[in-house]
Amino acid sequence: MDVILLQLLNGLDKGGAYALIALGLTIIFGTLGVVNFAHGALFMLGAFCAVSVQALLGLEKIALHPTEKTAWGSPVEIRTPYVEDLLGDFGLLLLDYSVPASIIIAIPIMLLIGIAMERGLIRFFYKRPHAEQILVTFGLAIVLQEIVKAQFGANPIPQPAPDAAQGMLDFGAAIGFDAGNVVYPTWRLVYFLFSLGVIGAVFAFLQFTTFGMVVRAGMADRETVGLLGIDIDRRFTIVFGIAAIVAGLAGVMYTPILSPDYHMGMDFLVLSFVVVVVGGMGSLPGAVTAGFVLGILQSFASMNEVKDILPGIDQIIIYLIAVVILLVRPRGLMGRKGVMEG
Amino acid sequence: MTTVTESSPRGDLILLICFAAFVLAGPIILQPFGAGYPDLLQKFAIYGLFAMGFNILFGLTGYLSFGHAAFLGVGSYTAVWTFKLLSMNPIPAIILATLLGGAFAALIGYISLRRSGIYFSILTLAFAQMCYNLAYSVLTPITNGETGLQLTQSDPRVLDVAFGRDYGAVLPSSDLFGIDMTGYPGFYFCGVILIICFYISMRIFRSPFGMMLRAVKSNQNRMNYTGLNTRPYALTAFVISGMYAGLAGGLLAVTDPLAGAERMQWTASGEVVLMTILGGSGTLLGPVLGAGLIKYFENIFSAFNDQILAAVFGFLPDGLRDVLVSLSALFVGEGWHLTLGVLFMVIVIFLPGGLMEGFSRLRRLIVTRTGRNGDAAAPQAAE
Amino acid sequence: MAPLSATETNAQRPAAAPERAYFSCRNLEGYYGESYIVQKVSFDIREGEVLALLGRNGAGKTSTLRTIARLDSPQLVSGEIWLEDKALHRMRAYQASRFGVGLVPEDRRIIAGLTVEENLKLAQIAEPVGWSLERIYGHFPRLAERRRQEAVTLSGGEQQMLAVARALAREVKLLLLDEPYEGLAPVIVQEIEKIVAEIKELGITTVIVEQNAVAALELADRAIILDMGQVAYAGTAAEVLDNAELRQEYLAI
Amino acid sequence: AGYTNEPKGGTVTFGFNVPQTGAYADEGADELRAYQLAVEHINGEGDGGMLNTFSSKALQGNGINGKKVVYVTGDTQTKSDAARASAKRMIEKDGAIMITGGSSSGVAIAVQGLCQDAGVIFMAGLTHSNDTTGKDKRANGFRHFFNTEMSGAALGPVLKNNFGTDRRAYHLTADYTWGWSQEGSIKKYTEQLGWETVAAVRTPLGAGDFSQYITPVLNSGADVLVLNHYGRDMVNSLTQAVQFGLRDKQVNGKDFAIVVPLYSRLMAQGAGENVKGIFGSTNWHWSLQDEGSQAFVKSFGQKYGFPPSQAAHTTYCQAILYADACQRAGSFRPSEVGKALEGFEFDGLGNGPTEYRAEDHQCFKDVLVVKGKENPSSKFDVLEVVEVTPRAQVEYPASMLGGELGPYNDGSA
Amino acid sequence: MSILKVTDVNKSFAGLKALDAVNLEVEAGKVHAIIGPNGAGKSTLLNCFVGRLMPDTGSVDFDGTSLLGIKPHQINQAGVARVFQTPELFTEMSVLENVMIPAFAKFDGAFRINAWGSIRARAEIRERAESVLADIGLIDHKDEIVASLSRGDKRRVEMAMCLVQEPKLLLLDEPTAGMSRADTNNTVELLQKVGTHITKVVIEHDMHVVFSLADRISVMAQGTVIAEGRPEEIRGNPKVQEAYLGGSHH
Ligand SMILES: Nc1ncnc2c1ncn2[C@@H]1O[C@H](COP(=O)(O)OP(=O)(O)OP(=O)(O)O)[C@@H](O)[C@H]1O
Ligand SMILES: Nc1ncnc2c1ncn2[C@@H]1O[C@H](COP(=O)(O)OP(=O)(O)OP(=O)(O)O)[C@@H](O)[C@H]1O
Ligand SMILES: CC(C)C[C@H](N)C(=O)O
Ligand SMILES: [Mg+2]
Ligand SMILES: [Mg+2]
Repeated sequence: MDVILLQLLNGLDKGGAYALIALGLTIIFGTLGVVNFAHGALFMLGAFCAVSVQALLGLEKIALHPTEKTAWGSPVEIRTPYVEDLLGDFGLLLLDYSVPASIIIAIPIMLLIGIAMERGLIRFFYKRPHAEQILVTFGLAIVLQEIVKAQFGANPIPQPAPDAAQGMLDFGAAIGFDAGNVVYPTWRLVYFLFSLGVIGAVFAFLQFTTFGMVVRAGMADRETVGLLGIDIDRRFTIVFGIAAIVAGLAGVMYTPILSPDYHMGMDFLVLSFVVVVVGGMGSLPGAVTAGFVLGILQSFASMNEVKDILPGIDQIIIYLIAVVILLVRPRGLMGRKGVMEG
Repeated sequence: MTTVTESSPRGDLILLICFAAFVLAGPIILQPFGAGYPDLLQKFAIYGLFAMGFNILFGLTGYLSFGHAAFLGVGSYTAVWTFKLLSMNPIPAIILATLLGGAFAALIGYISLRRSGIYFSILTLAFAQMCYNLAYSVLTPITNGETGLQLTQSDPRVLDVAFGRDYGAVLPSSDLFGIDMTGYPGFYFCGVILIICFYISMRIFRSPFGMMLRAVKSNQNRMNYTGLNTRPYALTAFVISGMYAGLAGGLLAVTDPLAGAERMQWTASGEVVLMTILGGSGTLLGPVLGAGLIKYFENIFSAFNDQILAAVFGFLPDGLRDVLVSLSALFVGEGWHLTLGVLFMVIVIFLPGGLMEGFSRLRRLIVTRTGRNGDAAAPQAAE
Repeated sequence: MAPLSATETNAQRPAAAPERAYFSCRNLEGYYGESYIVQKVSFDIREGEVLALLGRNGAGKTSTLRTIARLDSPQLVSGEIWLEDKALHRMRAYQASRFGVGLVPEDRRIIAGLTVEENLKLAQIAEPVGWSLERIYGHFPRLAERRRQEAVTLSGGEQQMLAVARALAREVKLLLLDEPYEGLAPVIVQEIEKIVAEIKELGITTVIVEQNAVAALELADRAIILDMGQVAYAGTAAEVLDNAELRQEYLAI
Repeated sequence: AGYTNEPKGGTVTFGFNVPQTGAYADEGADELRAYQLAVEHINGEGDGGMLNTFSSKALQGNGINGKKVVYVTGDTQTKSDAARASAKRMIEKDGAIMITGGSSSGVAIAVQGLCQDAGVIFMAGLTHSNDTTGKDKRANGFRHFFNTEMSGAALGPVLKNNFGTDRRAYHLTADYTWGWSQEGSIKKYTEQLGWETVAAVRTPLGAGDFSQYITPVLNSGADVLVLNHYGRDMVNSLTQAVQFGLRDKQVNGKDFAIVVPLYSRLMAQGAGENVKGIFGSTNWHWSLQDEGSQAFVKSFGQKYGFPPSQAAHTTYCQAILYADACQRAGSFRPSEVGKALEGFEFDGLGNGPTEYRAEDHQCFKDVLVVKGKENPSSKFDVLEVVEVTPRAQVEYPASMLGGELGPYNDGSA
Repeated sequence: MSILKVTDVNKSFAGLKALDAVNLEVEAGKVHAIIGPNGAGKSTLLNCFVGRLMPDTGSVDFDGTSLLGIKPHQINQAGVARVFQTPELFTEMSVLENVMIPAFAKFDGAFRINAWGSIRARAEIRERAESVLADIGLIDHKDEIVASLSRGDKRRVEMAMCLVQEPKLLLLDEPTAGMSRADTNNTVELLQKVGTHITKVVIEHDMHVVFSLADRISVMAQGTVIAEGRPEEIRGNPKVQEAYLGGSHH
């Protein structure tokens, strides 16, 4: 029972990540009709916002040790972070909270990146075939990746969660189990709640505002929306910016779970496409549901009891579920008719 | 877009001859570009074949499969197993590889073609990823996992034994009745098959069947109300392209008898998509060119290093040279992916129809422009 | 038949006279890619006038209207469009719409995924808005009944009503109607004719493209006949109705 | 008769085939740095590095057999196919006489097979699986790196000293050749100590989030977690295991322990704080105090500004050893070079007296057992050496791992 | 003898009754027009004949066999062709190809792997397509891409695609909508020329067309057939006047 509950928590946590990453993708898919293979790169850029913030906060004053030498003969460096130097304990606290603090920086940066990307590239591709959208955004993803690699190297760069969120939380005790049996890392619970929050906010924005309606209309027929006096281009740009922010935030908050490296976007790319499509093209609730469904099933499929019966099932479960769902439900869980079916 | 009126049998014959001549003279033509060595030539031919087959599905019917690497992988495994069990002769290997590639395609296509658009793409992707993951782990007894399936001296090779062929103490390599399939002979073997397949592909493009495939891409609804059953057309195209992929996989094993699981990974499927679009999907030659370009970058650009760059810029004064070397180093060697990414973007932005579009623009520039509207709107030939 | 140069829409309006027509097109040249479709089209309309734009299939009527509405294709390569002394040719479609150009497109362009009411509301997001929803529903009771239906599932005629209604939901100075009667039952045609007549009453300057030339001409003050992308004739509506030769040549009526 | 790519002019070409893209790109970059350094030293430039400490004095700093060394590079992408294509290019187009590099056993085995067929020498780079010089060994291939068998043999006693003999171990294993090899060796040696193996779970390569594999450990009754992961998988699984509180947990009245049998300093950097106090083995570390290691660290550090990784050390040694063998053989012919390397005993390249065993072309030398450092003094200082396990303790009979070297292949001109 | 017999067909969309107990008999060789106000259910009814929609209840028999539950392509192979209200075409292909494809469907059946043959070798098909295009006045445009045609011409292409198949039953949903008067007249002439071996069902709002072509007329309103008869009868029917024709028409 505890094991199942723990796996459920794992599934929700994973699902939160999948849903969050897929959400941005499906916004771009569903509203702009663009197959954005650079979405993983946006996720990765978000994560590197956290890396950069940490690096900036961690900028060190370097003094050379008067006597000690390194193994290769140069003097040993004594490093103290400037923030500590300038702000004392508060500086250290800031350093400790660098991951959540990066959110503040990541939002404007990702918005800018999103806008630049849409204005500079994507908008020329609204009417082009999906295959060409794939090619150009894939090219862009590679370019972004290589730039990050040139700057930060290929090795993962650890991003610890704040001390306060580093321990385990006795989740079981909170819901009436014996203490100590269902404990779960605090940061992962934070991540889960965070994903719910972002998902809710995005929903409210697109579903219950006129802005959302305009965007949906613009997606169906840009030209006519323009005839009605609406500057649809500007709104699309904003939508793209929002999607970039969502992807970026998913990346920022994920860094304590997965040390970021330049390639992490590609690893999530295929998965997020599967999630979006299983959820159904053009459906935000679909993508979110699919994210959680796949996350939970993946967790359960990895249990030893299951693997003993079906060896290797944990490696293919996501794809297997995708096939089954798409065969049973032609447009995924909640897909709209006609969106990217042609 | 090909139209009935534009493809004359004579034009086709000339195209075929030119293509064959280019392929066969490949080692000489590509020498100055540093691409005239056997392994890369083989890769050009094999991946060209792969992309050409993919194009029969994607270019004609518009179905974007993201799982074609699975058939390539199946072809490779089949070929290596044929070497191990039957004979080192490439003929049975490639025949079986083609057939098995086709059989897998029939199975996966039958299911995936129930959906269209992106749903279809994801279904094919899912199948291919399952193949890849299983090949990497659970199916290790058949695939030898990450290391890849290799030949061993103790393989049975029953046909070879029956015909009294003995490879002694060394590991055999595949040979066509005594001609070793590595090096240039291996390339010519692949090249001849490429030419044959080009001819087949050309026939398909010009056939009523090919026209039906283009109709599938254009408007399936209309086809149905016109009395045509679209599903079997799409499935046949899928199987044919699966057979091309299987054959390509088989040839990879012929020229280098090792089958690794990563050739089934989604990135490999993505690569053939990129090759096809880069060259110009729906055109006869485009995919072959696209394949060549990507393989060229992968093999040649990744090999540049500071030493070579310094030599290239050697004539310049020191300071300038260092700047240029470190600048261009970003794009070659370990940075070759960057160049590839930039290339993808540049081509698709400026040449929406791929390389072939570039060529036809050039041709249009050269051939004097006649008439204003009528001619410009007229369809372009597929080549 | 009147030669092209003899039209009253000539470009050599005395420079001394500052008075410019309410709406005027000067030498419009429009291209679809490389095909030259709108070939130096010029005409003027006075405020409150109704102009019938006639011609065979493929003559370039739709293309002309689209050019005026500033849609991206056909591309306006040269020429000027003036409405109330504002240079429309420098605007994009949404700016032209805000300035008061309303196009009812020929294939109606009802927006998928939105209900009837949302289609109307969409038109009222950008200022300045025109008729209120109540007024629209008053005129089109059928739309009122189906306000929550997904608009693309309306029948052809219902869609046409919605398209006209949607244009009226915005404040229009220049209304461009592209075959508003197409595919409509005679009763509905009469209904829409009534609406168009009302629009005329309201003094909204209108360009109407219609295959049913007689219907259009009965309503219009003046008429222009396009042929092969060029203005082949311009005159009053009555002149066209009276000129049998002209009607035979270009309109087959 | 001639042999493949027999050098005719004044130069001889080495092929450095390293991962330049993908997860191991940083390791690849470090390998390449070391290779370049080695070439300089062989050609007589720079401070000579370990050439000065190397027990064989055949190399004169004037190239090899009077020929200057030049090199070509290529990207393995850590994929067998790409690595073979790259190696083939070096052989067929660039005329490389020797191929070296890489950072994965799968790739090493694939390229080794290729070199055997083509008739050039392969000096394996980073490859740790037993198979490279076991089941899949080839005459033309030599390995300087250690293997999982040696890791197990070296770790066993240390684990016993630190954790006792009554332990219950839970393995998470990367689901491919190297992972299985590693799991097998650790199981073998820990079970010899009396440990019990609770479970050995295979995880897909590149799983990213390992939480679903880690939670079952929590209530399994195990008190040791063995992570048979490398590279990014190691960074992630270790980070996450620590996140799940495994490092601070008490089970069966004992402190829970995590073991990472194969460490790399570059990877340990990626795991940050999480490596603290965690045991593992490594081939070489820059803090070693022997003369050879120090000379190398100095030479490398002065050129690049930071200390070399074990990847750099391994590849540097392999380039030097190959060059030395050619010089001693007075030829580049693979069979003669191979003969010179077979059973070659030397010292001065770090890790003490070393032998290239003739039977399987595996190198035998001291193995380091390391531990994540509690108080690192710099970002390179993440591991501390807790024990240098003498070579004798990690040696095993060549026949144990099976395989067949076969004859040398010199190829043809 | 009736070639098409529709009995008691009902169809609702989410509560809206689009077809309400529709009965219809079309006699072989005749032109049967269906008229009625917008939204009456004319197109919906046609959709039930070609397998695009499945009626909730009722039966549709063509030539003695039921059309319900079989696939669109099978219905077409049985001899039913249709012109849509908004043209459905192979827009990226040339006019000639658009017309050749249905001809192939007629000659080669619903599916055939003729991948080795050449289109060129099938002269009979090409000639037939060209002769239909000549009849319809599009022969000069045969190599143009359909997408670049004007709307009226697109309709004519679709008509040619149906005629080339020489179907037993031809269903036309507003074939002249958007056509100029001249083209409308041509189309009427063409349909008159086609002859009685093709039975036609025409939906039209253009009364000129209806009265010059139809042998019989059914009038629909609100999902039911409110009147049926010969053109003269319909013209005089007050119910029809009120529901459809209105006070006057052009
Ligand atoms: N998108 C397009 N691309 C290329 N050519 C086009 C396009 N749209 C229209 N044309 C061409 O432009 C010409 C004028 O077309 P337009 O639609 O303006 O005519 P129209 O007078 O409105 O005809 P209709 O009465 O059939 O609606 C036609 O020859 C048509 O083929
Ligand atoms: N898929 C659908 N979902 C909901 N309602 C529909 C659907 N299809 C048609 N309708 C409704 O059914 C009614 C009949 O539509 P239909 O298209 O058959 O009319 P019609 O007689 O062809 O009209 P027109 O002459 O304007 O084309 C209309 O009210 C329409 O709104
Ligand atoms: C890089 C190596 C030391 C470890 C690697 N995973 C292998 O397969 O051998
Ligand atoms: Mg028009
Ligand atoms: Mg209708």
